Amino acid sequence: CSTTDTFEQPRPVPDIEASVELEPVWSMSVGDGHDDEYLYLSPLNTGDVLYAASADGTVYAVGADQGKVVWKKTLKDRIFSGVGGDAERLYLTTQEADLVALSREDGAEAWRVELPTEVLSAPQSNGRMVVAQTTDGRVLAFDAATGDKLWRYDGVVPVLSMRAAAAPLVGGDVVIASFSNGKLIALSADSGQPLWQYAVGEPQGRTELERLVDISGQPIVVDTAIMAVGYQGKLALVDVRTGQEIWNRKASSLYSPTIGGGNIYLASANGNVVALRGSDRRELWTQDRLAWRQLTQPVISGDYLVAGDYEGYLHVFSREDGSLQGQLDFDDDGIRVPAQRLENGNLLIYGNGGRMSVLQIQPSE
Amino acid sequence: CSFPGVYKINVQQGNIVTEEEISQLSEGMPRRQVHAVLGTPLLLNPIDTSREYFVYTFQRRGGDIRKQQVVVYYDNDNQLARYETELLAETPAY
Amino acid sequence: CASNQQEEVLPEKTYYENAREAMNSGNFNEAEENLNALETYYPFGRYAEQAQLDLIFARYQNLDLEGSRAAADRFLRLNPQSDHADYALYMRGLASYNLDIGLAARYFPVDVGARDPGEQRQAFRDFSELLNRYPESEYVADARQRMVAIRNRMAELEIFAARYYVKRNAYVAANNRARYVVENFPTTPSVEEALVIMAETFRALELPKDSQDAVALLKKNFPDSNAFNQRGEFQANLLNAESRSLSNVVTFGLIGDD
Amino acid sequence: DEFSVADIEVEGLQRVSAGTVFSALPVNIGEQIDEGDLADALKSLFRTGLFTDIQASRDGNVLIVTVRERPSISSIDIEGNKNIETDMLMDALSGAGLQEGQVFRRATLERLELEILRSYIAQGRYNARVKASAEELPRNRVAIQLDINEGSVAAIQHINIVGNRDFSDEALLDLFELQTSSWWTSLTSADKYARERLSGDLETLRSFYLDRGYLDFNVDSSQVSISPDKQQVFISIALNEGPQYTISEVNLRGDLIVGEEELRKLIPIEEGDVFSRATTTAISEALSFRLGREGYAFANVNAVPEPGEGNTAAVTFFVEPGKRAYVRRINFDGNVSTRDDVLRQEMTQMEGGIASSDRIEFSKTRLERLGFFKSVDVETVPVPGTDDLVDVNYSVEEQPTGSLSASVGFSQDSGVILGVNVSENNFFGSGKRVSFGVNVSDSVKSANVSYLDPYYTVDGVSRGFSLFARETDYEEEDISSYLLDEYGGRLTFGYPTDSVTRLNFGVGYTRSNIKEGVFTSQEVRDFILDEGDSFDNYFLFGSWRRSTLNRGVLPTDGYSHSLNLDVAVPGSDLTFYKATHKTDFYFPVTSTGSWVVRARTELGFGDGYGDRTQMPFYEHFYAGGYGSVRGYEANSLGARATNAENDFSDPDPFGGNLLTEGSLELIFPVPFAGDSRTMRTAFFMDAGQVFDTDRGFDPALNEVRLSAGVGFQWITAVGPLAFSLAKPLNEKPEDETQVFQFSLGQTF
Amino acid sequence: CGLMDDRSEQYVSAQELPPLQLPEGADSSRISQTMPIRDVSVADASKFYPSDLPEPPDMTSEILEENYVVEELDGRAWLLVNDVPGRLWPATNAYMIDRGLGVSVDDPQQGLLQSELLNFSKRARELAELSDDAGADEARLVLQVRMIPGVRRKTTEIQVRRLEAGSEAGTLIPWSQAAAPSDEELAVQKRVLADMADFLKGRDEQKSFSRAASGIVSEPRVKLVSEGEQAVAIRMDLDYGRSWAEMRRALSEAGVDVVDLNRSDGWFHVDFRTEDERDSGWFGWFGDSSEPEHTHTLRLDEAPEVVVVTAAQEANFDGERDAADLLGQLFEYLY
Repeated sequence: CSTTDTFEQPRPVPDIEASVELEPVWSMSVGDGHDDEYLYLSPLNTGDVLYAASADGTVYAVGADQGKVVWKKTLKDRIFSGVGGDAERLYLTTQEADLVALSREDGAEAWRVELPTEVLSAPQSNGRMVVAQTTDGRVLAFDAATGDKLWRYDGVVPVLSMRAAAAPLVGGDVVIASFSNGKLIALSADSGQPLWQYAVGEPQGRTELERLVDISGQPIVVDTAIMAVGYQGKLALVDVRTGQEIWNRKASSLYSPTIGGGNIYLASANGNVVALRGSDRRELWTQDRLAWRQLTQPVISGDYLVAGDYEGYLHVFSREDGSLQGQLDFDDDGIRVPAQRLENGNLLIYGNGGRMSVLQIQPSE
Repeated sequence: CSFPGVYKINVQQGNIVTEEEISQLSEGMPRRQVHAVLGTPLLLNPIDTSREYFVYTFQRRGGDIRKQQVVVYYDNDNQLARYETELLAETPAY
Repeated sequence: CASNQQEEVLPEKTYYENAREAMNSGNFNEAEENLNALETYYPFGRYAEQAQLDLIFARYQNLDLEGSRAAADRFLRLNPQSDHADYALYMRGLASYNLDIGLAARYFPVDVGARDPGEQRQAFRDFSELLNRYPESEYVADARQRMVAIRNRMAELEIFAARYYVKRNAYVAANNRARYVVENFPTTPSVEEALVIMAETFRALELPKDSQDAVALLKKNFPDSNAFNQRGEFQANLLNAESRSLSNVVTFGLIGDD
Repeated sequence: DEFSVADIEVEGLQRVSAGTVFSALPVNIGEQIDEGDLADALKSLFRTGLFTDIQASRDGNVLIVTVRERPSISSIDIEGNKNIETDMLMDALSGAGLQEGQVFRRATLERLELEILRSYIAQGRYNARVKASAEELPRNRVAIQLDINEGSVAAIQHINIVGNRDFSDEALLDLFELQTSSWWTSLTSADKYARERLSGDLETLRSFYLDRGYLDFNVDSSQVSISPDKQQVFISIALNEGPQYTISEVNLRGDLIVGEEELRKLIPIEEGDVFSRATTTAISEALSFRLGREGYAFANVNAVPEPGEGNTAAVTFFVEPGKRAYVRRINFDGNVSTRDDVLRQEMTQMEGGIASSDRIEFSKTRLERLGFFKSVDVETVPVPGTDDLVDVNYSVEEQPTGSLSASVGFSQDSGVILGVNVSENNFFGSGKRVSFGVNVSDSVKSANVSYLDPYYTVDGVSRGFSLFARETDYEEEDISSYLLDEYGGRLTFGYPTDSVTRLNFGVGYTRSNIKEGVFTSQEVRDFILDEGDSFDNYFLFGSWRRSTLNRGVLPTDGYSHSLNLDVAVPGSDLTFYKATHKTDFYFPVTSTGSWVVRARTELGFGDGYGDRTQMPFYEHFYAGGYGSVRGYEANSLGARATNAENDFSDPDPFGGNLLTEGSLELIFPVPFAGDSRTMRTAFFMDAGQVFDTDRGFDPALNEVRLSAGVGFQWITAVGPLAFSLAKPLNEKPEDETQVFQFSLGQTF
Repeated sequence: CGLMDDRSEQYVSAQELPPLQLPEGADSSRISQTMPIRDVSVADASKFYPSDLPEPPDMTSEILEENYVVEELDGRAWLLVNDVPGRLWPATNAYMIDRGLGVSVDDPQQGLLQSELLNFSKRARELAELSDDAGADEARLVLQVRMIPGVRRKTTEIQVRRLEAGSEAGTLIPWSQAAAPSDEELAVQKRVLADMADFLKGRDEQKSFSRAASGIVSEPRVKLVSEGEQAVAIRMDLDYGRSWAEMRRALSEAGVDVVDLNRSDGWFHVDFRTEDERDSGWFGWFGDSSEPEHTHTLRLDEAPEVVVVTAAQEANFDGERDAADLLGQLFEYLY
């Protein structure tokens, strides 16, 4: 008889003998976190101060090392995107599609401007201008100080896209926008004119589902190139000036890759964590005991990797062979925001239910 | 009050043709154009297509029937030869 | 999962003989079951064509006219060159012919003529296909006679409406209905009454020439119609304005007419 | 190398006949052929499409053609489909030529897999899987197997509307058919995303704004995204309201036929009103309908807003009357058992005359009022080849009126009712309505014959008579115990005084006699002492009835209002009169007529005159029970009769000469997709009482009994079935109440 | 009674009038037939089915018990095959090659096949049952196969014989009716035919057809002769023995009881009553089933090259079925 469950059935959490533990340095709860909304409210790490927001509109500024609250501000509207920022201000978008700039000192609202449609990814700023990318493929740039509209680029998006979006890379003179039609497009920072475009994924297959090729992880900068990965597409390294492909390898992931120690670590869409050798992209190991558990971007901490999953577990992998070394049931609402490495090597984790803590990997006694 | 009579509906039959439309008829007009002016004739003789009747009758509440008649005669190559009219003052539709 | 229990499959010939026996003894349900079994297990066996043909008959006898028609369609599709296609076509027409006549209408004196012919139009089409493709078939005579009956019924329906419009004093409507019969069903018995109605309505509309034309047509084709009196003059008076006054009705026609 | 063909042999045939192959091969015996001719021959044979591959070989001078027939389909079976029924899939299969016995082509199979997949995607089943496989069978046959895994439907997690200033998200989301998931959506599956439903909702959104003057409204984008686990769907809609326009001026252009002043009456909007597309469309329809009455059935009116400055817009109605239209023929279909003239005599639109949309529509209502048809649809179709003739086609769906019905009824008050009633509305094909019936139950034994010619004249003057004999044992109906035998006859006439009102009158004679039962109540015995026990009464009766109900059975709109008076004229043994007044109003709440408020009232009064001071007790009115005040036992209301001396049971009901009764009903859509044309469910509030001024039981408001509850009615083939659950509200101790009541075979 | 008659039979009395005649000068352009009914010259116009439904035609008579039967009559044997010669020609060719007989020459129009010399192939010798110790002067033998259309439609009769090949095997020796085979020869022929039947049965699945052989279908060997619409006789282009045998088979298959027969005088007395006539009212099922009654007589008259079969109804029998019906019914099972 035909089963009606979906083909992508997540595996149960495997039990392991942990060789390491994740010790919390400090913890706090940021309002009620995502408040059951399917959002990616990634906090902003500026080194000594962390800025985190919750869906019901509260924004916190906390000290990175002890978690001491510097200031707390509650906006009157619901927050829809993660927190972007630059030296002066923080930038985030609301459910009614307003782009709001807050001062980093005290969270006072600097300016606010209306966007055409909702923005899921955190607005990015290079200090002079701030760029927001809407879910229906429009890239808008505003003056960071005043919020005046600079330019706008309308991209093409397919009828059905993934509920995930890559924040634009805002450089000095170029903005890299990654779209849900699988294309990376470089726009001139001054005019917003497209400079070059590179297709990370080509839609094929018969149904709209098979044709999904979103790039939903922000590309990472590697010297003068950028590495991007698309869903049901490729992992590619592209020259940032010309858009020429340096190399590519078949892959499918909703989160950006992580590079470290000459290797590339990727959490694939099917839940496998893969390690590739940077030089020739040969596969070093694959960890497949967490199939279809929607793992977030793996983050390097020492000779371990850490990633969260949809049920709110944190998993510690050995960078050597990918074996599962540690596990922590962190937040019952799940983890959707990727972990972030602080300057002191600790890990910042923000669970869907609003629990935010900084953790350290300790060998278990 | 007087005993109310049996309610009978008005019965209208045939084409409504006005003076102004008849004035547009001219000799030699082909049959199709006559129909364009007066409308399609509702009364025909199955075995004599040389004539067409644009008859109009109106019976108010089951009373006697008032009749108006326009007869159009055609020659053998279907062109209007002559027509006769017998018109009523006004021709209500219902 | 749904594992259909394996009923044991009989040889082809046994199914066919059971079906035949059941049909001869009038048990058409059993016949149908056996024929269906034959179809499923031996779709291309030697008895396949014969089974499909018998199925048409069995279902008809089971009063499942819709099913019989479907079986006929299926036979014609699967055996286009069969030399018994005429039987399938004839049965298809027969099923449509009797589809609407409910049981009551067959026995109770319900005037079938005055109703929507419904599926009989389809029956007419089936029978004419039979006549065109298999003129020598033995069913052609019966099919043709039924076509004549259907056509006559269509003409009767027109006359029925014409009679109503005469009563309603809508003489143009009555005339058109009558003319429709003369023009479209010239060889049906209803033409006689149609001509009488046309003559009378033309007279009521004061168009003597056309009334005479209709009478002439009647004289030529129905010389002894009872619309003529002994001296052969046309004297039907269909349009005696039936009095519709209230007083007349109440007093059963004694007191006059307002 | 050339060779002359001595014989042609065909190998590998199964179902295709040899004749077909030989006729398709342009090669004859004795002919010289070479490679070229051979290739063409094979090509033409291939074009027949009957074979998958064809080879030719030579054996001496014999040309041997080996063919492999395309397999034929022997069986098709489908598994795993729940949301699309198997026979819909089978139709799609046969549409694409994949059917038992047909030739099988692999290409059509793949195309079909895609077709079925797409219809699942349209239902929002994004991860559905369809696998079609063809399994080879001996004798070149193929069995087709279609495995479907419908997968689960992505549920809508969140609909985000951006850019709406003047209306809140909640207000707009209420308009949507699609809803976000919640506990009740699992019932209605409104949270299941489907593309058509989204475009339907966007269309509703557009007309919502256009109907409120937002002429420049536009949906900038509607983006749909799905969660990685493919379980949840997110919809984000960006809209741009634009300004709200008000009307600057209204003008009429074109040939107005009936003059501007007449048409202006039909235009309710004027300068300053907020522009609304719905209103302007309605006005255009009203205008063209008005022209339709003048015979311009092809009239066409459209409203064009021209935005001016200051957010105002001028509205211009362009009127094109087109040609005067005439009706050529009126056709009926679906009336397989109802006679043609029973329908035609209801027509107020004539053939061979001006087509009037008014009359065509009114004739449809008159057909519905007959109560013979479940549904009546009308369609005006232009006659090809002419530009001013139309045919009007009425298609009806007949309702079982039971021309021959042996009904087994049961109602609580009179037990099992066995009845054989034959009513044929065109007896012996004559169009007359004749019925005769025999009904036997514990309390009533009756036989009746009635003859009515509804259309004695073409205008509907009716004439008829009826004879009846009835023996009622009121003890059984737990009314005071006596037996009443009555027989008699009536002569009736009637005629319409206008299109909705009828006047009926007639004369009648009834002979009735009373027999005492076991414990006959005091009042009955007194009456018999005063008046004797058998009477000859001559009646004169008249009734006035007006009805604009839109359907003969289970109406949803309009009202019916009737007043009738029965008088036993001087010369009868008992001179008395009896008058009843009934009203029945239906107010549709929703335009579709699914929610309707109904108000029903009934008043009755009877009294003696001349040398009689009161009406005979056996003609009393009764109240209570199904069809009157539900929740109370039948006929149990009102002052009771006083018991005979040795009768210690509780006194019997005795009715009265003054009846006041009424009920208020809220009719709601039949749950579980019942067919609203033959079923009806309603909450009701009944009120009523029967008083008896002759016995000093004068009308008093606090005596009126109330009840409330829910009722269900269903017109079945056997006859109307009805039941009600009622809760008496202010019953008195001596009242006999009954929560559940039902009846089969009586309409109420 | 009249009131309750089954109204669905009224169509029988539906009238069709002659075309409308118009007075001269009248314009007939508007008169047409919207529902034209084709005129059909019908063999027997009276055949209506007002109340009883026509039974479906019975094709089973064409489905023989066995598709391959070796039959013998008057010293001759043949293999009766339930298929058309066009299909059997290639199959028989294949048989001869398969059995090592080979085909030296053939004539598809005549349906004649002649094998290679039998003497030199061991398998051919076995099949044709040539004795092993034959000396050098053994006669040169070939095997001939002849295919003619069977008596029944869509059937074929295959005959075989061994004969002296004379000088070369290459020339086709015409098939003449010269001598009836000796018993021993007949036995060999029957064995070869049985062997051929098995081989043909094996190839039932895939059919191959020869165009030339399809032409073999000559005139049917049994014809129904009728004057006007009535059947009067059946002509059988068969010898008397074969006709007599075929008539016996047809009578038994048609289920007609033979009361008495005489081969030399050439007649059959048969009982050709209908079902209900046969059980003579309700008394019938009391006694034993009624004795077969001699109602009709069939006569076979031998004329040169043909046998004519006529039928006559007994004087004292006034049942429903007449001689013509008998001939028609028998023909159904003959051809």
